[in-house]
Amino acid sequence: MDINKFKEIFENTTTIGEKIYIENNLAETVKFVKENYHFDILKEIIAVDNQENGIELIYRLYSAENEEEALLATIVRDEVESVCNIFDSAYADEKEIYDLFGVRFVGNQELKRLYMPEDWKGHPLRKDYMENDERLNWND
Amino acid sequence: MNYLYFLYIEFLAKHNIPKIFGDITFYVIPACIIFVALILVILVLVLFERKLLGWFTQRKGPNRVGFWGVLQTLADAFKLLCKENITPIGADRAVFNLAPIIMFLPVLIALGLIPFSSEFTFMNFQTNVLIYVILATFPVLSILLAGWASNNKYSLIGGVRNVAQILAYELPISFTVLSVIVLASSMNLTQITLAQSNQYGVLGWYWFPCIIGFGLMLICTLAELNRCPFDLPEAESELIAGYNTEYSGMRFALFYLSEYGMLFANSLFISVLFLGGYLSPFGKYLSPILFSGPVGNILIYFEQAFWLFAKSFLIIFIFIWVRATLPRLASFDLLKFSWNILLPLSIVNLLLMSLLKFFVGGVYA
Amino acid sequence: MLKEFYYMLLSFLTVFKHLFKRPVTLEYPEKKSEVGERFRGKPYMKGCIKCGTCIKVCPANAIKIEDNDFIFDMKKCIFCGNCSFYCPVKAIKMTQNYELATNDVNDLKLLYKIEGRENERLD
Amino acid sequence: MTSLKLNLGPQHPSTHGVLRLILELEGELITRCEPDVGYLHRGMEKMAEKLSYIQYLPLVDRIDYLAGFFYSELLCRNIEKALSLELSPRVKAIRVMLLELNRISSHLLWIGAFLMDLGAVSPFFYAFREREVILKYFEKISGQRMMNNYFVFGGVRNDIFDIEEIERFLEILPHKLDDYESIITDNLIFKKRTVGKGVLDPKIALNFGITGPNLRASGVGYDTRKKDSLYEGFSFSPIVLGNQDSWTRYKIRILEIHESIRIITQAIEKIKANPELNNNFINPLNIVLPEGEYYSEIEAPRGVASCYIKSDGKKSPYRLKWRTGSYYAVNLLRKLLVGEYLNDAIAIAGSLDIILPEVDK
Repeated sequence: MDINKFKEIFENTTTIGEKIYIENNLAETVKFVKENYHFDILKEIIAVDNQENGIELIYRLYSAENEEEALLATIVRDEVESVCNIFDSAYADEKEIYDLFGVRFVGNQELKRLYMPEDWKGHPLRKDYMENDERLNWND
Repeated sequence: MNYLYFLYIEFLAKHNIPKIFGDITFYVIPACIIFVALILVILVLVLFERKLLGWFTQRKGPNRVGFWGVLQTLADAFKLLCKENITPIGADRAVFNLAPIIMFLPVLIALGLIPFSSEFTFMNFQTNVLIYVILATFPVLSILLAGWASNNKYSLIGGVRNVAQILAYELPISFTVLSVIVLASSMNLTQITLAQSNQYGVLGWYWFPCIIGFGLMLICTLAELNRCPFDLPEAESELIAGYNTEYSGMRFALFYLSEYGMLFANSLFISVLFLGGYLSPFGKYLSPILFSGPVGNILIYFEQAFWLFAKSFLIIFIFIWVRATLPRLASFDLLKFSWNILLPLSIVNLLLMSLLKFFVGGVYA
Repeated sequence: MLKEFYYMLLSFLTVFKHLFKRPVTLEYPEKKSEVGERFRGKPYMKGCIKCGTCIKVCPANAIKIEDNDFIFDMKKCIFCGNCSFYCPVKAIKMTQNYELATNDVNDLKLLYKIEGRENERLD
Repeated sequence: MTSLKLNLGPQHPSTHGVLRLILELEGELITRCEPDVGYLHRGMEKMAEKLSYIQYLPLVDRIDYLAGFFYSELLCRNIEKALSLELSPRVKAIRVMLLELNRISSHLLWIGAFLMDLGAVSPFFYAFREREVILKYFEKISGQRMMNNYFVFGGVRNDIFDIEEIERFLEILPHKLDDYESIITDNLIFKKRTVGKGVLDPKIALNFGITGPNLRASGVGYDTRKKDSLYEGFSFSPIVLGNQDSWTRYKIRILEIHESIRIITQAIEKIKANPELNNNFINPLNIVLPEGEYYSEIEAPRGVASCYIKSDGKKSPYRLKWRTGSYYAVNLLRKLLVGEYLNDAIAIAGSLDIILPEVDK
């Protein structure tokens, strides 16, 4: 999927390497991309916690027909609109990211913790989680 | 039976015990014999099934306890005896304890009906085929009670499924049994066995003329016993153990024993109806030839019993073989299979047998 | 309809065929299944130079070196073989012994003496 | 009709691990199914942030203990791509052979478990008899049956030997597969239980992120082995069957085993072609990936598996994420089981080949 074809479609996108950053209206972009460029599989939503500048969500889309892959990324503070009505696989991903990172997905009704028990305090995969627990620092 | 009865009364008279006492106690002895025989056979049967299933899947089967795994079932029974009888909270206590007992009773009575040899039948009145068919449906009641009483969703589903299944499979059984009664023109099991001893030998038994009935009977008995292709009520992979999920200790042992007891009783019933009961496949009995004189004709009774047991173990082998091969039927296909295929087939079979009886009656009289 | 009966009969005969094959199972305590010589069982140490590579490489942090005592903590070890593979002098060897069940807990602390080249520095 | 809330699992014989399905039943009809996972969550991704790469490698086999080779290959491929380590042709051939052997053993176990769900007792033991040969071979080569820790960054631990045993096994396997097929494939009861049950429309499958044999059984020919650099020079054709029900999901796995046998025979020729094994190992103590993000992808037996590493130049990764096949298959159960009956539901869930360690990571 060459980048510039995306570019003139979305005006405020900046690209770093392969990823295409999208500031807002993520859901329409994903819906738009899914219908027009038959990206019909959302392989995974990767969440990375870069402490100060928020949590980065990478949406890996793949089209089975023309075997292409597109990476859409957004920087998120703690709330983003959900894509679960576009891709049903996002239900599981969004629950996991909510559970491990605390990002709330607006529009996903069944948003609750996937792995941790309901009353678990804190979000384990964030960088500022239990930093002081020396039990976890094994190797140094 | 009456020959033994006079022998017994005469023996009591010698020790001048009043005759009335003899009458009462006479029927206790065979009851005890049957009970002990049943327990022994069940022990052998459970081991027989586990060993065979092992061999079918290239495994050794139980071989730790006893020389060749022989005492395995005894060890299991003893273990179950020592286990604690847990009653779940909220279970309907009375019904919970009643269910296994109801399940075990019909097995004992059913064995009393079967003619083990020409002389030895415990209850030999004229319509014991009918009694047997009624007894065979007792476990449904106990399974439903067990399913309801153990306050567990899985057993409830198991119990309810069993009712639907037995309902669907009792009708073909009664029609097939009817067709055998028509052929043998009598409701008494001993008469049926004797009716099958004609000059054709093995082909004269009712499995050959009534081949459809024989197949139907095998399939429906599998369903009635909740065995392999029809084991919906206690499907391990769905309902864990179905109706006997909450049972442990001696109550579970009762369920387990009565399941194998019914298996043995039903296979005896089929071998009487279709494989000529205690008749020997070679036309005449071997023991008078081997042991001449009085010993010979005592041994005849044991040889007759031996032939009956051999045939029933052949049928049990077929049941275990089916269990090793076939997957389970879904609940819908199970009911459709019975109502759409088995029931009409059994009615057609009844028609055929009555026509056969009417036109070719002489041959099979 | 006939094809169904044929396939049903075929599946019965295939299962029946297995009735006469020798069982493949093995009675464990009497006959043990022999393991290859690369099998990673209980670790054994001889000739350590206290370089500490194994401590850095072990995922479960199961190795401790107090002065002259080389301790495997069997409660943590996952038998991955990293230590024996990356030890520069091949001091750690994984034996073929896989029956490690004990009912006394201090068997699980394997202690090996470090002798011979102990003057090298533990970097 | 009062609806009965039934807990299927977590201790349940047919959920292959600790999956809990909260079902709402009306009679035996399922009206709502909500999977509840997390009973086997070991925090693979959190552990990665604390351990160095060489320490994390042995843990990676535990992500899917039936296909351990695939996940150690994923991690090795990511590191080799980052540090641009070249693999010798013999190492590539060894890796392809062991990956395909692992796929066969995983499919064999699935066939046994699926038949056990449906109630047939004997195919389970026959499938395990074959699988035992493969596991014995893994043990001889790598030292452990399942947690083999055999692939290392830049090559394999030590050389492979005794390939004749595998060749003998590959001759026997097709006959044994015909044995299973004669017991199962056209069996009337098996067909009644699986044909037309659990129909997975390609659109729904793609929407739910289903990949691997389940997707190929619904007619979409997506097989990452075609674009995989490891599988260059191997001629194979991904199997795509069209009619979307459990029976095709069973049939496609049997055909995939035959396909894997062909790939392994080619791999054995390649192994024999170049005898010397030159791994280029690196010092394991300070493996540091240059800053940036690295993806790697592989066709695991249960779907596409991929590993994403974001490194910030330290000894352990800044963020490591796994994508596994069964994770999305469990999510699919929410839609697939609605409107089915209880004993069909177990058969359909079994046909998707869900393994819980993959789901819980």
